[in-house]
Amino acid sequence: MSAPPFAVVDTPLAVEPLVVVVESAARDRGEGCGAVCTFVGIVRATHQGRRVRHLEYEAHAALTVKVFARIGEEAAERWPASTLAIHHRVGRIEIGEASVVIAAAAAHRAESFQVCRYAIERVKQIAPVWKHEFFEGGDAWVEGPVADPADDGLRREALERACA
Amino acid sequence: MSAPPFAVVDTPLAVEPLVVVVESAARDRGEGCGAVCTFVGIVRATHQGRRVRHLEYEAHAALTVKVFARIGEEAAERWPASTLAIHHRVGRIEIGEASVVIAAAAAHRAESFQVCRYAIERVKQIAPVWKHEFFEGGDAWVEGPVADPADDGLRREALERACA
Amino acid sequence: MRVTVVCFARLRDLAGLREWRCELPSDATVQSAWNALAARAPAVDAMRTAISCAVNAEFATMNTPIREGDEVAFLPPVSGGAPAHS
Amino acid sequence: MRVTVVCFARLRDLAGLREWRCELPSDATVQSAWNALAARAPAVDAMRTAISCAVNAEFATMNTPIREGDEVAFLPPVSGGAPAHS
Repeated sequence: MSAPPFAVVDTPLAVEPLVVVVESAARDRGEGCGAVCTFVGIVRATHQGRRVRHLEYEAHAALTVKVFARIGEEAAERWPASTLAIHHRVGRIEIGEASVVIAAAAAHRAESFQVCRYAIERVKQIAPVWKHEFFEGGDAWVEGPVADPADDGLRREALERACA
Repeated sequence: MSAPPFAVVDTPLAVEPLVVVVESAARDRGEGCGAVCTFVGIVRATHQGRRVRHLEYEAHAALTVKVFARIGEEAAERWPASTLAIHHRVGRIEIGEASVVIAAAAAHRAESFQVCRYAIERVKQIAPVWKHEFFEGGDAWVEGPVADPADDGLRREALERACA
Repeated sequence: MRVTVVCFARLRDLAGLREWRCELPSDATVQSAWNALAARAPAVDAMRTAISCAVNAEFATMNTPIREGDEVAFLPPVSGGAPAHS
Repeated sequence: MRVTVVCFARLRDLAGLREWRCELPSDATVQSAWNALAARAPAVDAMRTAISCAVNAEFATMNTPIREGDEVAFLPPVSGGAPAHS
Protein backbone atom coordinates (compact mmCIF):
# COMPACT_ATOMS: atom_id res chain seq x y z
CA MET A 1 0.00 0.00 0.00
CA SER A 2 1.50 3.30 -1.01
CA ALA A 3 1.65 6.34 1.25
CA PRO A 4 -0.81 9.21 0.71
CA PRO A 5 0.92 12.19 -0.93
CA PHE A 6 -0.26 14.64 1.74
CA ALA A 7 -0.57 13.73 5.39
CA VAL A 8 -0.31 14.83 9.00
CA VAL A 9 0.86 11.99 11.23
CA ASP A 10 1.78 11.51 14.88
CA THR A 11 4.45 8.87 14.26
CA PRO A 12 8.07 9.11 13.02
CA LEU A 13 8.44 10.20 9.40
CA ALA A 14 10.26 8.32 6.66
CA VAL A 15 11.68 9.64 3.40
CA GLU A 16 11.64 6.54 1.21
CA PRO A 17 7.83 6.13 0.96
CA LEU A 18 7.48 9.69 -0.30
CA VAL A 19 10.17 9.13 -2.91
CA VAL A 20 8.22 6.10 -4.14
CA VAL A 21 4.94 8.04 -4.25
CA VAL A 22 6.27 10.98 -6.26
CA GLU A 23 8.35 8.80 -8.59
CA SER A 24 5.37 6.58 -9.41
CA ALA A 25 3.16 9.58 -10.05
CA ALA A 26 5.73 11.42 -12.20
CA ARG A 27 6.82 8.42 -14.22
CA ASP A 28 4.04 8.71 -16.78
CA ARG A 29 3.97 12.48 -16.99
CA GLY A 30 5.80 14.61 -19.55
CA GLU A 31 9.30 13.27 -20.04
CA GLY A 32 9.02 10.88 -17.10
CA CYS A 33 10.80 10.95 -13.76
CA GLY A 34 14.55 11.40 -13.72
CA ALA A 35 14.97 13.30 -10.47
CA VAL A 36 13.55 13.36 -6.97
CA CYS A 37 14.55 16.06 -4.52
CA THR A 38 13.56 15.68 -0.89
CA PHE A 39 13.68 17.97 2.09
CA VAL A 40 13.69 16.84 5.70
CA GLY A 41 13.13 19.42 8.42
CA ILE A 42 14.83 18.31 11.63
CA VAL A 43 14.52 19.46 15.24
CA ARG A 44 17.71 21.31 16.23
CA ALA A 45 19.23 21.35 19.70
CA THR A 46 19.48 25.12 19.74
CA HIS A 47 17.19 27.91 18.62
CA GLN A 48 17.84 31.62 19.08
CA GLY A 49 20.53 30.81 21.63
CA ARG A 50 18.25 28.57 23.71
CA ARG A 51 19.03 24.92 24.41
CA VAL A 52 16.02 23.06 23.09
CA ARG A 53 14.87 19.92 24.92
CA HIS A 54 12.15 18.87 22.51
CA LEU A 55 9.35 20.34 20.42
CA GLU A 56 5.66 19.72 20.27
CA TYR A 57 3.92 20.37 16.99
CA GLU A 58 0.22 20.97 16.74
CA ALA A 59 -1.80 21.23 13.52
CA HIS A 60 -5.29 21.73 12.21
CA ALA A 61 -4.82 18.37 10.52
CA ALA A 62 -7.71 18.42 8.06
CA LEU A 63 -6.92 21.95 6.93
CA THR A 64 -3.21 21.19 6.74
CA VAL A 65 -3.77 18.26 4.39
CA LYS A 66 -5.86 20.56 2.16
CA VAL A 67 -3.15 23.22 2.30
CA PHE A 68 -0.56 20.63 1.24
CA ALA A 69 -2.77 19.61 -1.69
CA ARG A 70 -3.13 23.28 -2.60
CA ILE A 71 0.65 23.66 -2.57
CA GLY A 72 0.82 20.66 -4.90
CA GLU A 73 -1.63 22.38 -7.26
CA GLU A 74 0.35 25.61 -7.13
CA ALA A 75 3.52 23.68 -8.01
CA ALA A 76 1.76 21.90 -10.86
CA GLU A 77 0.70 25.26 -12.30
CA ARG A 78 4.30 26.38 -12.48
CA TRP A 79 5.92 22.96 -13.16
CA PRO A 80 3.20 20.94 -14.92
CA ALA A 81 4.99 17.58 -15.06
CA SER A 82 6.15 17.64 -11.44
CA THR A 83 4.66 15.72 -8.53
CA LEU A 84 4.84 16.48 -4.84
CA ALA A 85 4.33 14.77 -1.49
CA ILE A 86 4.38 16.38 1.95
CA HIS A 87 4.12 14.72 5.36
CA HIS A 88 4.17 16.68 8.60
CA ARG A 89 4.50 15.13 12.01
CA VAL A 90 2.67 16.42 15.07
CA GLY A 91 3.03 15.72 18.78
CA ARG A 92 6.29 15.50 20.68
CA ILE A 93 9.40 15.41 18.48
CA GLU A 94 12.89 14.90 19.86
CA ILE A 95 16.15 16.55 18.80
CA GLY A 96 17.38 14.99 15.57
CA GLU A 97 13.96 13.75 14.52
CA ALA A 98 12.13 14.93 11.42
CA SER A 99 9.15 17.27 11.71
CA VAL A 100 8.42 17.50 7.99
CA VAL A 101 9.39 15.54 4.89
CA ILE A 102 8.82 16.72 1.33
CA ALA A 103 9.54 14.89 -1.93
CA ALA A 104 9.34 16.45 -5.39
CA ALA A 105 9.73 14.52 -8.63
CA ALA A 106 10.40 15.86 -12.09
CA ALA A 107 12.00 14.84 -15.34
CA HIS A 108 15.17 16.83 -14.64
CA ARG A 109 17.11 17.79 -11.57
CA ALA A 110 16.80 21.58 -11.73
CA GLU A 111 13.03 21.32 -11.64
CA SER A 112 12.97 18.81 -8.79
CA PHE A 113 15.04 21.18 -6.61
CA GLN A 114 12.79 24.11 -7.46
CA VAL A 115 9.56 22.28 -6.69
CA CYS A 116 10.91 20.96 -3.38
CA ARG A 117 12.20 24.36 -2.32
CA TYR A 118 8.94 26.03 -3.33
CA ALA A 119 7.00 23.50 -1.30
CA ILE A 120 8.92 23.96 1.95
CA GLU A 121 8.68 27.75 1.63
CA ARG A 122 4.92 27.49 1.19
CA VAL A 123 4.55 24.99 4.04
CA LYS A 124 6.37 27.40 6.34
CA GLN A 125 4.21 30.28 5.10
CA ILE A 126 0.69 28.89 5.14
CA ALA A 127 0.33 25.43 6.71
CA PRO A 128 -1.66 25.67 9.97
CA VAL A 129 1.03 23.96 12.01
CA TRP A 130 2.40 25.40 15.24
CA LYS A 131 5.60 24.72 17.08
CA HIS A 132 5.79 24.67 20.87
CA GLU A 133 9.38 24.83 21.97
CA PHE A 134 10.47 23.33 25.29
CA PHE A 135 13.89 24.66 26.19
CA GLU A 136 16.06 24.81 29.28
CA GLY A 137 14.26 27.19 31.58
CA GLY A 138 10.88 27.38 29.95
CA ASP A 139 8.70 26.91 26.90
CA ALA A 140 7.22 29.10 24.18
CA TRP A 141 5.03 28.96 21.13
CA VAL A 142 7.01 29.93 18.04
CA GLU A 143 4.93 32.21 15.88
CA GLY A 144 5.60 33.98 12.62
CA PRO A 145 3.78 36.85 11.00
CA VAL A 146 0.16 36.48 9.99
CA ALA A 147 0.11 34.67 6.66
CA ASP A 148 -2.81 34.77 4.24
CA PRO A 149 -2.80 31.64 2.06
CA ALA A 150 -4.26 33.65 -0.81
CA ASP A 151 -1.55 36.32 -0.57
CA ASP A 152 0.08 36.42 -4.01
CA GLY A 153 3.03 38.35 -2.67
CA LEU A 154 3.97 35.50 -0.37
CA ARG A 155 3.56 33.03 -3.19
CA ARG A 156 5.83 35.10 -5.43
CA GLU A 157 8.37 35.20 -2.63
CA ALA A 158 8.32 31.41 -2.41
CA LEU A 159 8.68 31.17 -6.19
CA GLU A 160 11.62 33.54 -6.10
CA ARG A 161 13.39 31.49 -3.46
CA ALA A 162 12.73 28.34 -5.46
CA CYS A 163 13.85 29.70 -8.82
CA ALA A 164 16.56 32.11 -7.76
CA MET B 1 26.34 0.11 11.59
CA SER B 2 26.09 3.40 9.77
CA ALA B 3 26.57 3.75 6.02
CA PRO B 4 29.85 5.20 4.69
CA PRO B 5 29.35 8.77 3.48
CA PHE B 6 30.84 8.08 0.05
CA ALA B 7 30.39 4.82 -1.79
CA VAL B 8 29.98 3.03 -5.11
CA VAL B 9 27.71 0.01 -4.79
CA ASP B 10 26.22 -2.59 -7.10
CA THR B 11 22.98 -3.02 -5.14
CA PRO B 12 19.81 -0.88 -4.92
CA LEU B 13 20.26 2.48 -3.25
CA ALA B 14 18.35 3.80 -0.25
CA VAL B 15 17.84 7.39 0.86
CA GLU B 16 17.21 6.96 4.58
CA PRO B 17 20.71 5.71 5.56
CA LEU B 18 22.30 8.76 3.94
CA VAL B 19 19.94 11.09 5.79
CA VAL B 20 21.01 9.44 9.04
CA VAL B 21 24.72 9.75 8.17
CA VAL B 22 24.63 13.45 7.32
CA GLU B 23 22.30 14.35 10.18
CA SER B 24 24.55 12.62 12.74
CA ALA B 25 27.64 14.31 11.34
CA ALA B 26 26.06 17.79 11.17
CA ARG B 27 24.38 17.65 14.55
CA ASP B 28 27.41 18.81 16.50
CA ARG B 29 28.66 21.34 13.96
CA GLY B 30 27.93 25.05 13.97
CA GLU B 31 24.29 25.63 14.81
CA GLY B 32 23.43 21.93 14.51
CA CYS B 33 21.35 20.15 11.91
CA GLY B 34 17.93 21.55 11.07
CA ALA B 35 17.69 20.55 7.42
CA VAL B 36 18.59 17.68 5.15
CA CYS B 37 18.14 17.96 1.40
CA THR B 38 18.50 14.84 -0.71
CA PHE B 39 18.69 14.22 -4.42
CA VAL B 40 17.83 10.93 -6.11
CA GLY B 41 18.80 10.46 -9.76
CA ILE B 42 16.42 8.00 -11.40
CA VAL B 43 16.58 6.08 -14.68
CA ARG B 44 14.02 7.52 -17.09
CA ALA B 45 12.14 5.54 -19.72
CA THR B 46 13.03 7.99 -22.47
CA HIS B 47 16.20 9.85 -23.36
CA GLN B 48 16.66 12.06 -26.41
CA GLY B 49 13.54 10.57 -27.94
CA ARG B 50 14.72 6.98 -27.51
CA ARG B 51 12.79 4.41 -25.51
CA VAL B 52 15.23 3.23 -22.88
CA ARG B 53 15.12 -0.41 -21.75
CA HIS B 54 17.67 -0.18 -18.99
CA LEU B 55 21.03 1.38 -18.20
CA GLU B 56 24.35 -0.03 -17.17
CA TYR B 57 26.62 2.18 -15.12
CA GLU B 58 30.33 1.60 -14.89
CA ALA B 59 32.75 3.43 -12.60
CA HIS B 60 36.35 3.62 -11.57
CA ALA B 61 35.11 2.82 -8.09
CA ALA B 62 38.20 3.72 -6.03
CA LEU B 63 38.67 7.01 -7.87
CA THR B 64 34.95 7.79 -7.69
CA VAL B 65 34.91 7.43 -3.91
CA LYS B 66 37.87 9.83 -3.72
CA VAL B 67 36.10 12.25 -6.06
CA PHE B 68 33.00 12.15 -3.83
CA ALA B 69 35.17 12.91 -0.78
CA ARG B 70 36.76 15.77 -2.72
CA ILE B 71 33.29 17.16 -3.50
CA GLY B 72 32.54 16.94 0.22
CA GLU B 73 35.68 18.96 0.94
CA GLU B 74 34.78 21.53 -1.69
CA ALA B 75 31.33 21.90 -0.15
CA ALA B 76 32.81 22.26 3.34
CA GLU B 77 35.03 25.09 2.08
CA ARG B 78 31.99 27.03 0.93
CA TRP B 79 29.52 25.84 3.62
CA PRO B 80 31.69 24.99 6.64
CA ALA B 81 29.01 23.48 8.89
CA SER B 82 27.46 21.31 6.18
CA THR B 83 27.89 17.57 5.73
CA LEU B 84 27.47 15.48 2.62
CA ALA B 85 26.99 11.86 1.58
CA ILE B 86 26.97 10.45 -1.96
CA HIS B 87 26.26 6.90 -3.09
CA HIS B 88 26.37 5.87 -6.73
CA ARG B 89 25.13 2.56 -8.04
CA VAL B 90 26.85 0.64 -10.84
CA GLY B 91 25.82 -2.31 -12.97
CA ARG B 92 22.42 -2.81 -14.54
CA ILE B 93 19.75 -0.37 -13.37
CA GLU B 94 16.12 -0.60 -14.42
CA ILE B 95 13.69 2.20 -15.28
CA GLY B 96 12.47 3.87 -12.11
CA GLU B 97 15.47 2.78 -10.05
CA ALA B 98 17.96 5.16 -8.50
CA SER B 99 21.45 5.54 -9.95
CA VAL B 100 22.70 8.12 -7.46
CA VAL B 101 21.60 9.36 -4.04
CA ILE B 102 22.97 12.47 -2.36
CA ALA B 103 22.18 13.84 1.10
CA ALA B 104 23.28 17.22 2.42
CA ALA B 105 22.76 18.41 5.98
CA ALA B 106 22.99 21.93 7.33
CA ALA B 107 21.59 24.09 10.09
CA HIS B 108 19.12 25.82 7.76
CA ARG B 109 17.18 24.83 4.70
CA ALA B 110 18.64 27.27 2.16
CA GLU B 111 22.12 25.89 2.78
CA SER B 112 21.03 22.25 2.60
CA PHE B 113 19.51 22.84 -0.84
CA GLN B 114 22.64 24.61 -2.04
CA VAL B 115 25.03 21.92 -0.85
CA CYS B 116 22.92 19.14 -2.37
CA ARG B 117 22.60 20.94 -5.71
CA TYR B 118 26.30 21.73 -5.75
CA ALA B 119 27.11 18.07 -5.11
CA ILE B 120 24.99 16.66 -7.93
CA GLU B 121 26.42 19.22 -10.37
CA ARG B 122 29.95 18.22 -9.37
CA VAL B 123 29.16 14.49 -9.53
CA LYS B 124 27.87 14.95 -13.07
CA GLN B 125 30.94 16.98 -13.98
CA ILE B 126 33.82 15.01 -12.57
CA ALA B 127 32.92 11.59 -11.15
CA PRO B 128 34.44 8.82 -13.31
CA VAL B 129 31.11 7.11 -13.87
CA TRP B 130 29.83 6.15 -17.30
CA LYS B 131 26.34 5.38 -18.51
CA HIS B 132 25.66 2.71 -21.11
CA GLU B 133 22.18 3.14 -22.47
CA PHE B 134 20.27 0.14 -23.84
CA PHE B 135 17.31 1.40 -25.86
CA GLU B 136 14.90 -0.04 -28.38
CA GLY B 137 17.01 -0.72 -31.41
CA GLY B 138 20.50 -0.46 -29.99
CA ASP B 139 22.80 0.74 -27.27
CA ALA B 140 25.23 3.61 -26.75
CA TRP B 141 27.64 5.04 -24.23
CA VAL B 142 26.48 8.43 -23.06
CA GLU B 143 29.42 10.79 -22.89
CA GLY B 144 29.74 14.43 -21.97
CA PRO B 145 32.55 16.86 -22.65
CA VAL B 146 36.00 16.23 -21.22
CA ALA B 147 35.95 17.43 -17.62
CA ASP B 148 39.05 18.32 -15.64
CA PRO B 149 38.35 17.90 -11.90
CA ALA B 150 40.75 20.74 -11.16
CA ASP B 151 38.97 23.10 -13.58
CA ASP B 152 37.93 26.09 -11.48
CA GLY B 153 35.55 27.29 -14.18
CA LEU B 154 33.50 24.13 -13.86
CA ARG B 155 33.50 24.42 -10.10
CA ARG B 156 32.30 28.02 -10.32
CA GLU B 157 29.55 26.89 -12.68
CA ALA B 158 28.41 24.29 -10.12
CA LEU B 159 28.50 26.94 -7.39
CA GLU B 160 26.44 29.29 -9.53
CA ARG B 161 23.79 26.66 -10.13
CA ALA B 162 23.72 25.87 -6.41
CA CYS B 163 23.52 29.47 -5.21
CA ALA B 164 21.55 31.09 -8.00
CA MET C 1 -27.83 27.23 16.54
CA ARG C 2 -24.79 25.35 17.76
CA VAL C 3 -21.32 25.47 16.30
CA THR C 4 -18.02 24.06 17.51
CA VAL C 5 -15.30 26.63 18.15
CA VAL C 6 -11.78 25.18 18.00
CA CYS C 7 -8.68 27.01 19.27
CA PHE C 8 -5.11 26.08 18.41
CA ALA C 9 -1.67 26.54 19.90
CA ARG C 10 -1.15 29.73 21.95
CA LEU C 11 -4.76 30.72 21.44
CA ARG C 12 -5.79 27.46 23.04
CA ASP C 13 -3.61 28.31 26.04
CA LEU C 14 -5.13 31.82 26.27
CA ALA C 15 -8.69 30.55 25.88
CA GLY C 16 -8.12 27.72 28.32
CA LEU C 17 -10.04 25.41 25.98
CA ARG C 18 -9.52 23.56 22.74
CA GLU C 19 -13.08 22.84 21.64
CA TRP C 20 -16.20 24.65 22.71
CA ARG C 21 -19.79 23.91 21.70
CA CYS C 22 -21.16 27.41 21.39
CA GLU C 23 -24.72 28.72 20.98
CA LEU C 24 -25.10 31.51 18.41
CA PRO C 25 -27.95 33.30 16.62
CA SER C 26 -28.89 31.84 13.24
CA ASP C 27 -27.40 34.74 11.23
CA ALA C 28 -23.98 34.37 12.86
CA THR C 29 -20.65 34.88 11.13
CA VAL C 30 -17.16 33.84 12.17
CA GLN C 31 -16.96 37.24 13.87
CA SER C 32 -19.93 36.30 16.07
CA ALA C 33 -18.15 33.15 17.13
CA TRP C 34 -15.01 35.12 17.95
CA ASN C 35 -17.01 37.60 19.98
CA ALA C 36 -18.64 34.79 21.93
CA LEU C 37 -15.22 33.29 22.59
CA ALA C 38 -13.77 36.64 23.71
CA ALA C 39 -16.76 37.12 26.04
CA ARG C 40 -16.11 33.76 27.61
CA ALA C 41 -12.30 34.02 27.65
CA PRO C 42 -11.27 37.70 27.54
CA ALA C 43 -7.55 36.78 27.38
CA VAL C 44 -7.92 35.82 23.70
CA ASP C 45 -8.43 39.47 22.82
CA ALA C 46 -4.63 39.86 22.92
CA MET C 47 -4.41 37.83 19.70
CA ARG C 48 -7.39 39.44 17.97
CA THR C 49 -5.47 41.10 15.15
CA ALA C 50 -3.21 38.10 14.52
CA ILE C 51 -5.86 35.41 14.15
CA SER C 52 -6.86 33.62 10.93
CA CYS C 53 -9.88 31.41 10.72
CA ALA C 54 -11.30 28.38 8.97
CA VAL C 55 -14.83 27.01 8.71
CA ASN C 56 -15.14 23.24 8.24
CA ALA C 57 -11.44 23.02 7.40
CA GLU C 58 -11.57 25.69 4.68
CA PHE C 59 -9.93 29.06 5.13
CA ALA C 60 -12.51 31.73 5.85
CA THR C 61 -12.76 35.38 6.88
CA MET C 62 -14.39 37.02 9.86
CA ASN C 63 -17.35 37.84 7.58
CA THR C 64 -17.97 34.26 6.50
CA PRO C 65 -21.50 33.17 7.51
CA ILE C 66 -21.70 30.01 9.60
CA ARG C 67 -24.38 27.40 10.00
CA GLU C 68 -25.63 24.87 12.51
CA GLY C 69 -23.01 22.20 13.15
CA ASP C 70 -20.11 24.10 11.57
CA GLU C 71 -16.61 23.84 12.97
CA VAL C 72 -15.13 27.31 13.37
CA ALA C 73 -11.36 27.19 13.88
CA PHE C 74 -9.24 30.11 15.06
CA LEU C 75 -5.63 29.92 13.97
CA PRO C 76 -2.66 31.81 15.44
CA PRO C 77 0.09 32.90 13.06
CA VAL C 78 2.03 29.84 11.89
CA SER C 79 5.55 29.06 12.99
CA GLY C 80 7.36 29.39 9.78
CA GLY C 81 6.38 32.51 7.92
CA ALA C 82 9.94 33.32 8.86
CA PRO C 83 13.07 33.84 6.76
CA ALA C 84 14.62 30.96 4.82
CA HIS C 85 17.31 30.59 7.48
CA SER C 86 14.80 29.82 10.23
CA MET D 1 58.74 -2.79 -15.52
CA ARG D 2 55.12 -3.91 -15.44
CA VAL D 3 52.08 -1.76 -14.97
CA THR D 4 48.38 -2.51 -15.23
CA VAL D 5 46.53 -0.52 -17.86
CA VAL D 6 42.78 -0.26 -17.19
CA CYS D 7 40.26 0.93 -19.76
CA PHE D 8 36.71 2.06 -18.99
CA ALA D 9 33.41 2.35 -20.79
CA ARG D 10 33.59 3.07 -24.54
CA LEU D 11 37.38 2.97 -24.43
CA ARG D 12 37.14 -0.56 -23.07
CA ASP D 13 34.96 -1.48 -26.05
CA LEU D 14 37.40 0.12 -28.49
CA ALA D 15 40.44 -1.49 -26.87
CA GLY D 16 38.73 -4.85 -26.61
CA LEU D 17 40.13 -5.24 -23.09
CA ARG D 18 39.52 -3.98 -19.60
CA GLU D 19 42.79 -4.73 -17.88
CA TRP D 20 46.16 -5.29 -19.48
CA ARG D 21 49.44 -6.11 -17.79
CA CYS D 22 51.84 -4.10 -19.89
CA GLU D 23 55.64 -4.04 -20.06
CA LEU D 24 57.19 -0.56 -20.20
CA PRO D 25 60.66 0.99 -19.86
CA SER D 26 61.54 2.16 -16.36
CA ASP D 27 61.31 5.89 -17.21
CA ALA D 28 57.75 5.54 -18.54
CA THR D 29 54.99 8.10 -18.16
CA VAL D 30 51.25 7.77 -18.58
CA GLN D 31 51.86 8.77 -22.20
CA SER D 32 54.09 5.72 -22.68
CA ALA D 33 51.31 3.48 -21.41
CA TRP D 34 48.84 5.12 -23.76
CA ASN D 35 51.23 4.66 -26.70
CA ALA D 36 51.63 0.99 -25.84
CA LEU D 37 47.86 0.60 -25.66
CA ALA D 38 47.38 2.38 -29.01
CA ALA D 39 50.02 0.13 -30.57
CA ARG D 40 48.19 -2.94 -29.36
CA ALA D 41 44.67 -1.64 -30.07
CA PRO D 42 44.81 1.10 -32.74
CA ALA D 43 41.06 1.74 -32.47
CA VAL D 44 41.60 3.63 -29.20
CA ASP D 45 43.29 6.42 -31.12
CA ALA D 46 39.82 7.75 -31.97
CA MET D 47 39.44 8.81 -28.31
CA ARG D 48 42.96 10.17 -27.87
CA THR D 49 42.03 13.82 -27.34
CA ALA D 50 39.06 13.04 -25.07
CA ILE D 51 40.79 10.78 -22.56
CA SER D 52 41.61 11.63 -18.94
CA CYS D 53 43.84 9.44 -16.82
CA ALA D 54 44.50 8.33 -13.27
CA VAL D 55 47.42 6.55 -11.64
CA ASN D 56 46.63 4.39 -8.61
CA ALA D 57 43.19 5.99 -8.36
CA GLU D 58 44.48 9.57 -8.35
CA PHE D 59 43.90 11.91 -11.26
CA ALA D 60 47.07 12.31 -13.34
CA THR D 61 48.27 13.83 -16.59
CA MET D 62 49.91 12.26 -19.61
CA ASN D 63 53.26 13.49 -18.24
CA THR D 64 52.88 11.81 -14.85
CA PRO D 65 55.75 9.32 -14.31
CA ILE D 66 54.69 5.78 -13.49
CA ARG D 67 56.38 3.00 -11.57
CA GLU D 68 56.46 -0.77 -11.35
CA GLY D 69 53.11 -2.12 -10.22
CA ASP D 70 51.14 1.09 -10.87
CA GLU D 71 47.59 1.00 -12.11
CA VAL D 72 47.19 3.35 -15.06
CA ALA D 73 43.54 4.06 -15.83
CA PHE D 74 42.26 5.73 -18.98
CA LEU D 75 38.93 7.49 -18.57
CA PRO D 76 36.53 8.54 -21.32
CA PRO D 77 34.55 11.75 -20.81
CA VAL D 78 31.96 11.23 -18.09
CA SER D 79 28.25 11.02 -18.75
CA GLY D 80 27.07 14.04 -17.02
CA GLY D 81 29.21 17.03 -17.77
CA ALA D 82 25.98 17.97 -19.47
CA PRO D 83 23.47 20.76 -18.78
CA ALA D 84 21.37 20.77 -15.62
CA HIS D 85 18.37 19.50 -17.54
CA SER D 86 20.12 16.30 -18.59
